[in-house]
Amino acid sequence: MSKGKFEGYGGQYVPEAIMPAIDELEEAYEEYLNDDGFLNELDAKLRDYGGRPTAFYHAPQLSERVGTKVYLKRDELLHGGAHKLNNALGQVLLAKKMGKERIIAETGAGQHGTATAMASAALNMDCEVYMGAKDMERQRPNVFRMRLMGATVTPVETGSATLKDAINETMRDWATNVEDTHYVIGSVVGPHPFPAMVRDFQSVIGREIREQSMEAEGRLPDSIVACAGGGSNTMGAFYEFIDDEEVELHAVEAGGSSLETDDERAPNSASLNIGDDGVLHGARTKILQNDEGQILESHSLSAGLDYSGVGPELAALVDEGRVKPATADDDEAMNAFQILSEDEGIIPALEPSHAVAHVLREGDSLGDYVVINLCGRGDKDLETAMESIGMDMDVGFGEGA
Amino acid sequence: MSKGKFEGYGGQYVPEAIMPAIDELEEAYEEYLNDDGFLNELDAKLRDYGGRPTAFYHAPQLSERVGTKVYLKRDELLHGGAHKLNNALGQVLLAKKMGKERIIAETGAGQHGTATAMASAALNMDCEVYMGAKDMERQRPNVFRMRLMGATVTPVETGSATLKDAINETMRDWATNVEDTHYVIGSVVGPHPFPAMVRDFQSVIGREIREQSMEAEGRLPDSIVACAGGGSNTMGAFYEFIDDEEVELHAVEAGGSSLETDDERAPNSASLNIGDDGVLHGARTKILQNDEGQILESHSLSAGLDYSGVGPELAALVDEGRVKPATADDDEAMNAFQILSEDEGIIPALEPSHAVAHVLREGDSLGDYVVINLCGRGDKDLETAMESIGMDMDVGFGEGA
Amino acid sequence: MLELPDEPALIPYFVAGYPSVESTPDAIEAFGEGGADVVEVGLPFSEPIADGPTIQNAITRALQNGMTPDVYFDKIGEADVDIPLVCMTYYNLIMKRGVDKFVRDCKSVGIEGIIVPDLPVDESDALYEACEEHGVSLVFIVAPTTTDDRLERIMERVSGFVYVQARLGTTGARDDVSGATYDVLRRVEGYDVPKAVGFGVSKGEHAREIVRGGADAVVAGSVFVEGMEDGIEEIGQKARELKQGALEGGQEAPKSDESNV
Amino acid sequence: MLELPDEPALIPYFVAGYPSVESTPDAIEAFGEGGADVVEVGLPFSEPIADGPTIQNAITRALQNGMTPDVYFDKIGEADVDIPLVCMTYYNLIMKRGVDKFVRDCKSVGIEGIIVPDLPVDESDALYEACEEHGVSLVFIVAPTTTDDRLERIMERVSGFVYVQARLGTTGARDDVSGATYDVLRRVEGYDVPKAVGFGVSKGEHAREIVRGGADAVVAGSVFVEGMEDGIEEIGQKARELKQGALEGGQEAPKSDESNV
Ligand SMILES: Cc1ncc(COP(=O)(O)O)c(C=O)c1O
Ligand SMILES: Cc1ncc(COP(=O)(O)O)c(C=O)c1O
Repeated sequence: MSKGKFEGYGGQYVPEAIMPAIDELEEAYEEYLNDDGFLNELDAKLRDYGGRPTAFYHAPQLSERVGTKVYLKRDELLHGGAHKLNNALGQVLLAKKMGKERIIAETGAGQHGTATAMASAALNMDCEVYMGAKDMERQRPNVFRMRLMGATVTPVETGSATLKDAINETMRDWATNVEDTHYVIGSVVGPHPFPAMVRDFQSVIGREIREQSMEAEGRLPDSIVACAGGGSNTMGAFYEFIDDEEVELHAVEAGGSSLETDDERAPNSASLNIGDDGVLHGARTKILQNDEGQILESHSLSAGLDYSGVGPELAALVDEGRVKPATADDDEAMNAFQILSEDEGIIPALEPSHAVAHVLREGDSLGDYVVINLCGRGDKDLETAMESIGMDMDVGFGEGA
Repeated sequence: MSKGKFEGYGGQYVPEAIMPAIDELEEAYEEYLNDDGFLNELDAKLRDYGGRPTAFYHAPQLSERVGTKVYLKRDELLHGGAHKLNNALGQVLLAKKMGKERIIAETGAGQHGTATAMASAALNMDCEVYMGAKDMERQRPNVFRMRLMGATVTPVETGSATLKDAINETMRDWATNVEDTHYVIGSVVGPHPFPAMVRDFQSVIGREIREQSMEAEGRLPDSIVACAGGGSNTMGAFYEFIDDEEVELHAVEAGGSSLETDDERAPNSASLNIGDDGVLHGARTKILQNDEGQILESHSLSAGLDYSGVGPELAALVDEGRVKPATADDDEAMNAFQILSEDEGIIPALEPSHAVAHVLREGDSLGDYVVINLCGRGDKDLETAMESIGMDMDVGFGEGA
Repeated sequence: MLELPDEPALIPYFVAGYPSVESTPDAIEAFGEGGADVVEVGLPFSEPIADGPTIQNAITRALQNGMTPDVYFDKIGEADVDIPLVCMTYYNLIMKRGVDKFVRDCKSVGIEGIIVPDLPVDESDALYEACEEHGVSLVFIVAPTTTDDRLERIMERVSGFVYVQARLGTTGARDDVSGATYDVLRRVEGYDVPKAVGFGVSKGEHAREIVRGGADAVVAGSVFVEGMEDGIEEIGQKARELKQGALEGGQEAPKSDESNV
Repeated sequence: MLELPDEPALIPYFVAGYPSVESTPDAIEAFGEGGADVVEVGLPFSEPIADGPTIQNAITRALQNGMTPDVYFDKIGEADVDIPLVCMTYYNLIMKRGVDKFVRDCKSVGIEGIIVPDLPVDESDALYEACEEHGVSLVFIVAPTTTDDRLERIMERVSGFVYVQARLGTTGARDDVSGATYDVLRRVEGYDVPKAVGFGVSKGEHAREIVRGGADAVVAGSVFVEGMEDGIEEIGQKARELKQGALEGGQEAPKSDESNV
């Protein structure tokens, strides 16, 4: 009876109370994802509200630096500043069709919460976002954005008071209010049908890449490179190309400060690279855990990658060898952040900066023509960058450059 | 011999040293604005780099609130978060064609400086941005953004150390380095050919509105509403419709805290509404000045509207009655900022919040079908909004909503 | 395999390792002395998505205290009680240890049943087989939202007792008995397996109402975990109160033969 | 109309109202005593785009001191000098007062020339006409970048003297004489109007070089404005130094008839 498996990964490891809602969701998702009315409505929202299709940009300076032709898929231009809205719009619209009255979501840095608050406002649904109390302190502007858009942002004080705990708490809310509430999971994680559904909502990225690539270069890229936290931008960019064996798919995780873990924490978020088989947040997948099966606290400079699990389908694709896992560490990512800003006048989020770093490192071994999925903009990361880049850039403030 | 006049407004009131460069610029602009190669190159950059065309969104909740059909022209989705890039890309590309080696620009809040730094990075040109030292203090993230993108940001300590003084200083740099340097003016102000050229580069907004309007509604809107600081988004949205007399054009200025001025300061930026004929920054136009002709310091909650002059062509269009001038004060703008955020999940910049406020106030007297030019996003204004909206929204932080 | 007594049973729950690792066997014994018929011993997992704040906090503390699966089995082995024990934990700990080994380890320390709140019947093949093989009961939860066909499938696999979730939401002591409790009890009453009601039970009065409503046992957790800081005697007393309530409820209840029509 | 003397002339500039409103007529007189042939009196405008830091700051202070066009004409009227005065200001102040009235007011207080750094010849119709009508000279600036056809047009309208901008940039004291100075002087030497060189002149030595290079006069501003804080005597002395330099330059220069070939 077990459903939604990808080579053994995936499944539905959730409390019984939620199972019926998940079954209902699965039915609705299968119905609507084949329903032209729904798809047209979603496409129209993605276009008129979200700003799709997003641009496809040949980055001349970066290409010259890397020594190969590099294109950027510009999902950072999507409304809200990241690919997250693709999924949030899809799920909130689906929930509305299902007759749900209330939307809940977890958020770490606030990106998915913001996207969900946006989609909920646009579609006129009530929205509550759970966020670790510690994350709320660190991300006041995003908390404010969500509240401006009418969402209730509820602090989670348990555990480490960060993303993991916010997910747990949102699961609890869902288990309590499952009848009228839909939980918008923010990545290709969680119990089936979420990994497949979120992938489907995000796969508009890859479909656009195909079309734009054929138009711009008359062929498919040699490599597509995307960062992987939960893996939604990754699967969104890759899914369309799974059967095009000639297109290499590189998933770049956060190497953090080191790939060495101890018994309680991983100073990285590299579950595809160093995680092993386990069950987290409703799905079997590769996770960062200790020998006993306790989940390790992950770490990354980039809040959006800072997660101990990864999408089950991505885990399967890595095992199959179809997707190549890689990491970029904090320093490489920060360096790539600066390089792309200076070379092209595009300040990337720290998450896709990991993908950029991978391309800077691997160069033309990725082929003659590489696409980076630039899934978010860096405005949210300016504080972090100011602290990290520090005085060099800062010294001039107020006294000329 | 006087050139670039709009019913007497406009002209070229600049030091002799600059005149030859201006003549050269005018020639180049006239040549390239009729050059398909240039236009195609610019169009490609606007599309692939900037993200044009921007979306055209029927805002359902706002429409219901206003009682008339309201569409938003989504230039806030443009790369950089405001319409400013349309102009910066155009001018930097033109300068490059002209063989200039160096780009300079003034900036107030940092929006135009950021757009110019972006365009310069994208087109691989050196860039120096002058910014009032006081503005630099207030806008650290934008200063950092510009520096990240490789621009030199130079503080201006003279006068009030704000936008006006930055413009003066940039003019001085230009007068000194005019031979290899192009000054990218950020709005439809300054000496001819800037007002016409910036208008032309921005008028892609109106062309898209026409096309999208015909597609969405099969007709032109009854009114187009845009905020006016210098007036570049305004002219960009309006220009295409000047001859369509049935389309009302509303330019909404910052009413600030009051429309009453004294001898030294205007607590508003309403030059179209209460300014009178004068010469400022190279052009004859409506300006905020005292009885002796000294320029008044303008004020607005929104840094981008905080300017004592306005584009000469807009001044002429107001005199002719083609464009209707209006104001929205600080409180109305902040209120509109919140309403649009909550209704649609779109956080506008404070500048176009003035346009939204006008529509909220005027309602269906604007007709059955209204387009607001949403020329910038509000991320840059979150601090200001947090301070202004204050405790109501803030009280929940860290303790639940 | 797990067997409940004939009289209305009390099944207290607590978190191994809280308030201390050493107190774990003592707590089991205290429950036994307080009249518990089965003790559910929680093996703490870092992501307790089905638990409310009280138990979450206890779990966090237990982990900080050094509670691990190895220590868990050791400490349970030290407890000197006759009543059967049940292990409650999340699936990742079972998977990581190896499903078969986990069940064997349970068996070896006197654990006769396992409850896994994040393992719905659909994903239970491996654990079900191991439990069958080693003679350990696999307890499933039935929720107010459980559909008829799911109920059917659950009932095919459940053994020891079926855990009737009294309300939507998470574990945690509540002030009343949810109306949903009786609905669920009615839906399971035709199945030939003991029914234990949990989620929110905190008073003798609750226990009485629940048993009167058709349950064979009550499960209470948060209320004991809350009392745990105050010392082991406290929980013995609370156990007596709940057991007493259950017994009273049993006397007032219609005979199960009658209700089984 | 403005006339320069036959000998090499000194034209100092200062900002009316700086360091104080009251010092304005005194400064004019001090310049006269120091050997100035013409005094350029700046009427401060809030946006001095053609001026460097020294003069900008003086302008800001003068405005704070309450200098206005009305006060300007009053104070200039109080000065007791025989030498001609020139008004230097930005166009908005002229426009706001009314071009004709502004020129009349100049004339009435002994101002015989007007320089407007943000008014290129192309925009000068109104002011040119008023100046012609009231017999006031309109001085234009010629820059190193000025093209031949622009030069032609400027020279058609210029009177009193042509202001030769010694270098690109803004006003401000500099340490040397720009090579551009001589290029521009050469280009204007064929025109029958006195040539005054300004922008950066700060020393007697500069004045000497410039006049030797063909100029009929030197204009110096920032160096005087800088000295102004130290008192009126200072500026008299600086004026004497510059005038002396100019005279020496005149003796060393090739005769203007010769250079006029
Ligand atoms: C810009 C950006 N990229 C990537 C991620 C990581 O999510 P995913 O791996 O699901 O794409 C996030 C998460 O917030 C994000 O904001
Ligand atoms: C978002 C936005 N809107 C409007 C303006 C005002 O400029 P303009 O009136 O030229 O459109 C600015 C200036 O920075 C801006 O950033």
